[in-house]
Amino acid sequence: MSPERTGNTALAELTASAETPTPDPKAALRRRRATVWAVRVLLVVLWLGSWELTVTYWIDPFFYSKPSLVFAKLVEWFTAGTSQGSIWENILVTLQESVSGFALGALAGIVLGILLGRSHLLADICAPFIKAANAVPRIVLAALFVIWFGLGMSSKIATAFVLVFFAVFFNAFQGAREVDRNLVNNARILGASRAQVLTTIVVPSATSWILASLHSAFGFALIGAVVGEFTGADRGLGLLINRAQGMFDAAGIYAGMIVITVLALVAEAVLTWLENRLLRWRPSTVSTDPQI
Amino acid sequence: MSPERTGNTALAELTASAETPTPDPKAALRRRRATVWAVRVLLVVLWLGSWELTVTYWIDPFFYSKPSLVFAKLVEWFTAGTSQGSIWENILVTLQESVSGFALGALAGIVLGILLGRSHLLADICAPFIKAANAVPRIVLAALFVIWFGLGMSSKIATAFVLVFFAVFFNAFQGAREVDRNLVNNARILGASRAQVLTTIVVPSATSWILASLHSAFGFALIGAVVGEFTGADRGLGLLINRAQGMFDAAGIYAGMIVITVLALVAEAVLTWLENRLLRWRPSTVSTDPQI
Amino acid sequence: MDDPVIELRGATKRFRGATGGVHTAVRDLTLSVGRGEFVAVVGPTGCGKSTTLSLVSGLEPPSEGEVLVTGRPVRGIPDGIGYMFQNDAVLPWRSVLDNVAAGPRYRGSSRAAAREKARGWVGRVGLAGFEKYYPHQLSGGMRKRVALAQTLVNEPSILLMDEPFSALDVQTRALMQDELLRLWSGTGAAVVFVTHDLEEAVALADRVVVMTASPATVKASFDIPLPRPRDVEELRLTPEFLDRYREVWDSLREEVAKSRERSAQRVA
Amino acid sequence: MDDPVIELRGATKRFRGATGGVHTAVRDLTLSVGRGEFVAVVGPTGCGKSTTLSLVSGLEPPSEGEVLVTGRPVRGIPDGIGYMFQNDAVLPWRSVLDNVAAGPRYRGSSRAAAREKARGWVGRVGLAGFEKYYPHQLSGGMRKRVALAQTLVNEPSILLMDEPFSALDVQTRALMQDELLRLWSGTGAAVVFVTHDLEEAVALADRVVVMTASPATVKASFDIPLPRPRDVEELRLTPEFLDRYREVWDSLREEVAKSRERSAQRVA
Amino acid sequence: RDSRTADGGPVRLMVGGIEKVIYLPAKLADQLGYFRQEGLDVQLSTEPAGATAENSLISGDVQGVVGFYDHTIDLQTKGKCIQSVVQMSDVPGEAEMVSTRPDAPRSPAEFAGKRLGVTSPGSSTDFLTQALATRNGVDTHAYTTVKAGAGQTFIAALTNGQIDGGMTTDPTINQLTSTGQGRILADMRTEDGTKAALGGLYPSTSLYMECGYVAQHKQTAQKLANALVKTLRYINTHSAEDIAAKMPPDYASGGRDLYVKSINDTKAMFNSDGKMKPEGARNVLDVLGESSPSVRPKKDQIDLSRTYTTEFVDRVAP
Ligand SMILES: Nc1ncnc2c1ncn2[C@@H]1O[C@H](COP(=O)(O)OP(=O)(O)OP(=O)(O)O)[C@@H](O)[C@H]1O
Ligand SMILES: Nc1ncnc2c1ncn2[C@@H]1O[C@H](COP(=O)(O)OP(=O)(O)OP(=O)(O)O)[C@@H](O)[C@H]1O
Ligand SMILES: [Mg+2]
Ligand SMILES: [Mg+2]
Repeated sequence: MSPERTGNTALAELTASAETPTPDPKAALRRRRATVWAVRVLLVVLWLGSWELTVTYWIDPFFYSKPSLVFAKLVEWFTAGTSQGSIWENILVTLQESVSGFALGALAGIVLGILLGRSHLLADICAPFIKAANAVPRIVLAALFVIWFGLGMSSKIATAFVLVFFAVFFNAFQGAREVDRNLVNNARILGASRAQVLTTIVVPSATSWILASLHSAFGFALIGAVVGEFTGADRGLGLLINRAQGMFDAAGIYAGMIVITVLALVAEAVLTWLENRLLRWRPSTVSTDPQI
Repeated sequence: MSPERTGNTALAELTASAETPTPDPKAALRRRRATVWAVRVLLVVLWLGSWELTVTYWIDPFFYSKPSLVFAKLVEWFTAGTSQGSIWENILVTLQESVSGFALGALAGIVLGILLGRSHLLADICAPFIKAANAVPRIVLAALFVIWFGLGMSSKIATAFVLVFFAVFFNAFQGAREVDRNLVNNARILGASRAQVLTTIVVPSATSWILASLHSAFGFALIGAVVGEFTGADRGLGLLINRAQGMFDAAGIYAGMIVITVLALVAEAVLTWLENRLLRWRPSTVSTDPQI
Repeated sequence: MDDPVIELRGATKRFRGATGGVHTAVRDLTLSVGRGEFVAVVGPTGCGKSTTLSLVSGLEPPSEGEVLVTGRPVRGIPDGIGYMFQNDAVLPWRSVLDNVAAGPRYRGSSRAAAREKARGWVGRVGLAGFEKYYPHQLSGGMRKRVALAQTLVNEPSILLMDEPFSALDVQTRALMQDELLRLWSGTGAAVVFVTHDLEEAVALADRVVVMTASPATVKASFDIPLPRPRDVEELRLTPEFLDRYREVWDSLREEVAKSRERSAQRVA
Repeated sequence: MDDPVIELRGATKRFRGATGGVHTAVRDLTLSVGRGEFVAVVGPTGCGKSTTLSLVSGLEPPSEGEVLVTGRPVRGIPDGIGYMFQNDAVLPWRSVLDNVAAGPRYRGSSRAAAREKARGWVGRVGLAGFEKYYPHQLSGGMRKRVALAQTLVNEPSILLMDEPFSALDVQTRALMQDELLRLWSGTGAAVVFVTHDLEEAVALADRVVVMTASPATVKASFDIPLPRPRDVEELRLTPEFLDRYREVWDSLREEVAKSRERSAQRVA
Repeated sequence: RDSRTADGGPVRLMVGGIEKVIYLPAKLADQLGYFRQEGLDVQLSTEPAGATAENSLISGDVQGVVGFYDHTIDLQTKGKCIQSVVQMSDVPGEAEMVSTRPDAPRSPAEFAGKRLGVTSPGSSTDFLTQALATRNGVDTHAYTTVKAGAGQTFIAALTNGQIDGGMTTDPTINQLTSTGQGRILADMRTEDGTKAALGGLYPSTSLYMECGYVAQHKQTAQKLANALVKTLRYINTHSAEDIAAKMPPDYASGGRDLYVKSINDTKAMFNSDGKMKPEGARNVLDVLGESSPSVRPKKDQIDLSRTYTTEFVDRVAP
């Protein structure tokens, strides 16, 4: 065993020195990553290019703006600031609202989802209420929240919360139901209390379910914050977009959307990192997974 | 074998005639269902009662309305109609929008989710775009859709579509990734083509994932339709609520929400029926599943 | 037998079969296992052996009849029970070491103590060096041995084992058998050991129970009065052993033939 | 051997082990299986037998060396291959009948024809009457037999079997063995049969390959020149059989002991 | 998608909040059947935000918008020609409300450091607030603009003290004054009040349409003008009760008295001829030139004559 156990570099070395036609997996990975990025960049360039061209030559930039204008708007925001203060301040406000809403909503969704997922009686009783609540339009709720919680941050957090909560809840619920009964039985036999079954079997089993929902949930949290800001606010990216709408400033609308999108991608990167850490025990599927 | 195989009633009969302390499972089920309904009704009554009482004696019904007023409003809508025509017409419009958005969004989400879930290269390339798109606030999109698709039904369907699509996509994607590799390998050995692996292994495996997302998705479709109607419309439940908001008609707001909620519950019942049919092969977990 | 540790009294277990029918897996089963007794259970495949174990473990309630462990009717999982499933149920997200340490952790040991204990057991089942592997990185036989260590580390006073050694090569199996006997001999634990290997059954057990074809009930019970401690490999060639073996074999063969016949009838 | 159906030439398979290390499961393995040959593979648990089969089946590519099936290097899954996994991989959402019918359906049979064919095989593995059961309603041995029928219904010309009978009782196993031999004898299919049961290996195979402890490579290969057709049960008592058995057993015992020792060293 | 139809087809009108009393003539004309009498098939839709309504106009989904006149000027800076065909009001119909708390501003000169609500940033209420502030020597950066919406959210914000004051319309004004939760600081529902606050008129509620459409569909424009001027005359010759009775019952769902009172208080803002007063248009440009970031740099290039026409209202039979 020991001679083979020389860390991560060993594999590359072994395969490199072997002088067989087997491809070097590290180089393959590098190549692959390069391809992926190239295609991505190409797509973005294509998209922006065709947008710019069509708007310049064919259609009316009044509605569709164009990338160069949007870019100019972004530059203006980040250098000269916006009509409602520094762009960073607005970003910070929206981010604070959505992160809080996300954290609270995800926590509540996970806890409640897992509890109801494991208790059939509770689930039977509560299910219709939760499903009904899920159908309440958030835009109406946002208005109610402004009335209940005021114009401050809390009403936006509440809006983000309800959006995140339901997205996470349904997955946590199903994830808790899908747990392999064999594993639960084994744990019980090994002496696990109910709480221990929950924490050591149900939660890890439901992890991939929960993580899947978290991927969309941060986007929802951002949306919640923006909807809240649309309903009533004094700062934030949502208000910035709303102002642009009011002033027929299409470039401003798109610029605001881009800023929000970038926020979402950053959050996504954090989540992916977390996912890779939490699901380390999985067989890696990169190289040998059958494509489709 | 055959004497025992006398259909569904056999179990009840067998256990009933056995005169042992083992409880009759059918009666137990009935009792259980009765309890569940009793608790549900109790909860609703409690909630409505406390709402009515607090509003009557303590707080201002201006913001919070009260159940009796909401009920009166509902009665009015269903008997006298609304200012924008019969309530049924409005329901039909909203329902049409959300069902179309739901169907299209779910289909697109399932197909794309499964395809990307099974193709790592495609997923790597597309993932950031999809995640970015998911963070675009729907309320802004709704405004854009009105510009792009006009004021008719299609802009509402589009709003419902984007809400549903992402909810379903992320689950279908993860569901396709979580497929047991053993099953895929076995199918390939047995001679399945890629398409067959997809239809006979991946899709059934991902079913519980997809169904979980559909539970929240119809709610989202309704929300999308309502948001679209908020942005601009001449009929629909969203408009009804929007008008109520503008006219200080708290009862109208709540009445509209209740109608939407009931729609969602009906859709939910349909989905649950579908789920039970599709997942018939599962071990039934009602009686012996360890509670938590 | 006075003061049995495990007692099944007319236990019956029915399942909802396919297309709404009722499938009786175990019918009217009466069986007692005394303190410190090692009972091997053999029977045709699909007869109801695993179901019987799940009744004793409290994971499934009987449809009729009574199941008692240490004199009390089984409600939930009785204390001191260890059950090694037919399909290994190791936790995929835990390394070998942490899988084996699960039992002690559940029962309140500190992490360090649990790991220490687990390390010993990982070695004893021949997996030293694989402590940090995840189950998907192990072979079938290795996973089975993780499950074995996971069960034994708890030092159960009632040990239910469902084909524990079936995925092991002859030699490893012999080693594990010896290890099991060595461990068991001191403890006074009651063992119910399901196996398809008659040699194994006769070599290890105080008593071999032969089950009837589905639905299962006890067909016959054979005492194996071979002296202990036993060396499994040597024992195998003694005439006493062969006699016993022949006896059990005849009984079982009859049962299996019956089950075959029935299945053939069903086809017709 | 000229014109081998399966050929491994210096095949090596490495896995990424725990904590980033490299684990070599199979090292420099060279092995040929001829047309119509029945090769049994035995070896200590965890040595790399299943890995070898997955190389032949095309499910895993070798890290080094070459794997050829019917003379061509393996890319993807070779035609005519049947592989019965160590862990049954039956589809939980299909009934027994539809599970067995999967192969013919994939290969283009109509639903009715596939079901008809499947029904015969369900009966042949002794599961008549259970056609409509779902896998979770079956016992371990029954599930194995579903997997067996699933594999055989395709009438593969290369048959890889990984401990196919380990969960069956002695009698059912003997029946299945006879059935397997009967089916195979006519077809000229090449069989690679992994087992831990030496008796089974010697009784069934033309050749028994003993593998070394991990990483696996071929330690020895024993021809079994017993006449065919064989009656497995009778064969077991003939002196030729016992001689062969003893030979293989000695070779294997040495290997297992080595693997043990190494694991003991690792502990120290 | 361009549903611009020939004369005679259905005409789609978008109202920037159909339930708002300031846009009452649109629904009232429909209820009185005046459109039908002109042989028009008018379909009324609603969008809560003025800007979205204009977007629908420009994209051709609707043929006319009932909204604030000032958007025609804003849109001209964006290269769009939109013109007011019927100018139904010379005053905004809005009022700056303040809370009754002691620290609330007592005049626009005290706006500095306060939080002032508007329905939406970039909307007319925003511009009016800015005009009020600048005319009273307060820099627009000295106070905080808060989006408080209208209706309940506005009232909640004011009573909770999250805004010190704000620009809104009826029925919100009446709801606040009747419950004593708010006070009127500047009443722009009347001509006098508007002149006092803004130093001139501020024409607001109007039916505006695309210049090109108007040029091509003179008949339709004329019929619309006929119907709406008739409605204006109706408003001026009838009591609030009568008007309220003509409206769909659920427009009064916030309370019949409140609705009648709101109409009564707002009624005065409507003129009876539908004609734009040129000095009013001039004043709007002055106000926007001070406050709107898009109009300010282009103030001198604006051609006011293209933002409205009296061609059709002049021809309405007396
Ligand atoms: N959940 C279930 N629903 C319906 N039938 C079941 C269920 N579980 C087991 N059975 C049936 O009960 C019978 C006995 O199953 P069991 O697993 O106890 O057999 P076994 O003796 O352990 O067999 P093996 O030796 O193959 O493991 C089988 O015929 C099986 O079909
Ligand atoms: N995916 C993997 N990652 C890392 N190591 C692996 C992986 N798959 C198998 N191994 C290792 O390869 C070795 C051989 O495994 P394999 O399953 O081939 O053994 P086997 O001979 O079939 O054993 P058994 O008789 O127990 O089934 C084992 O030591 C195992 O730990
Ligand atoms: Mg079993
Ligand atoms: Mg193996």
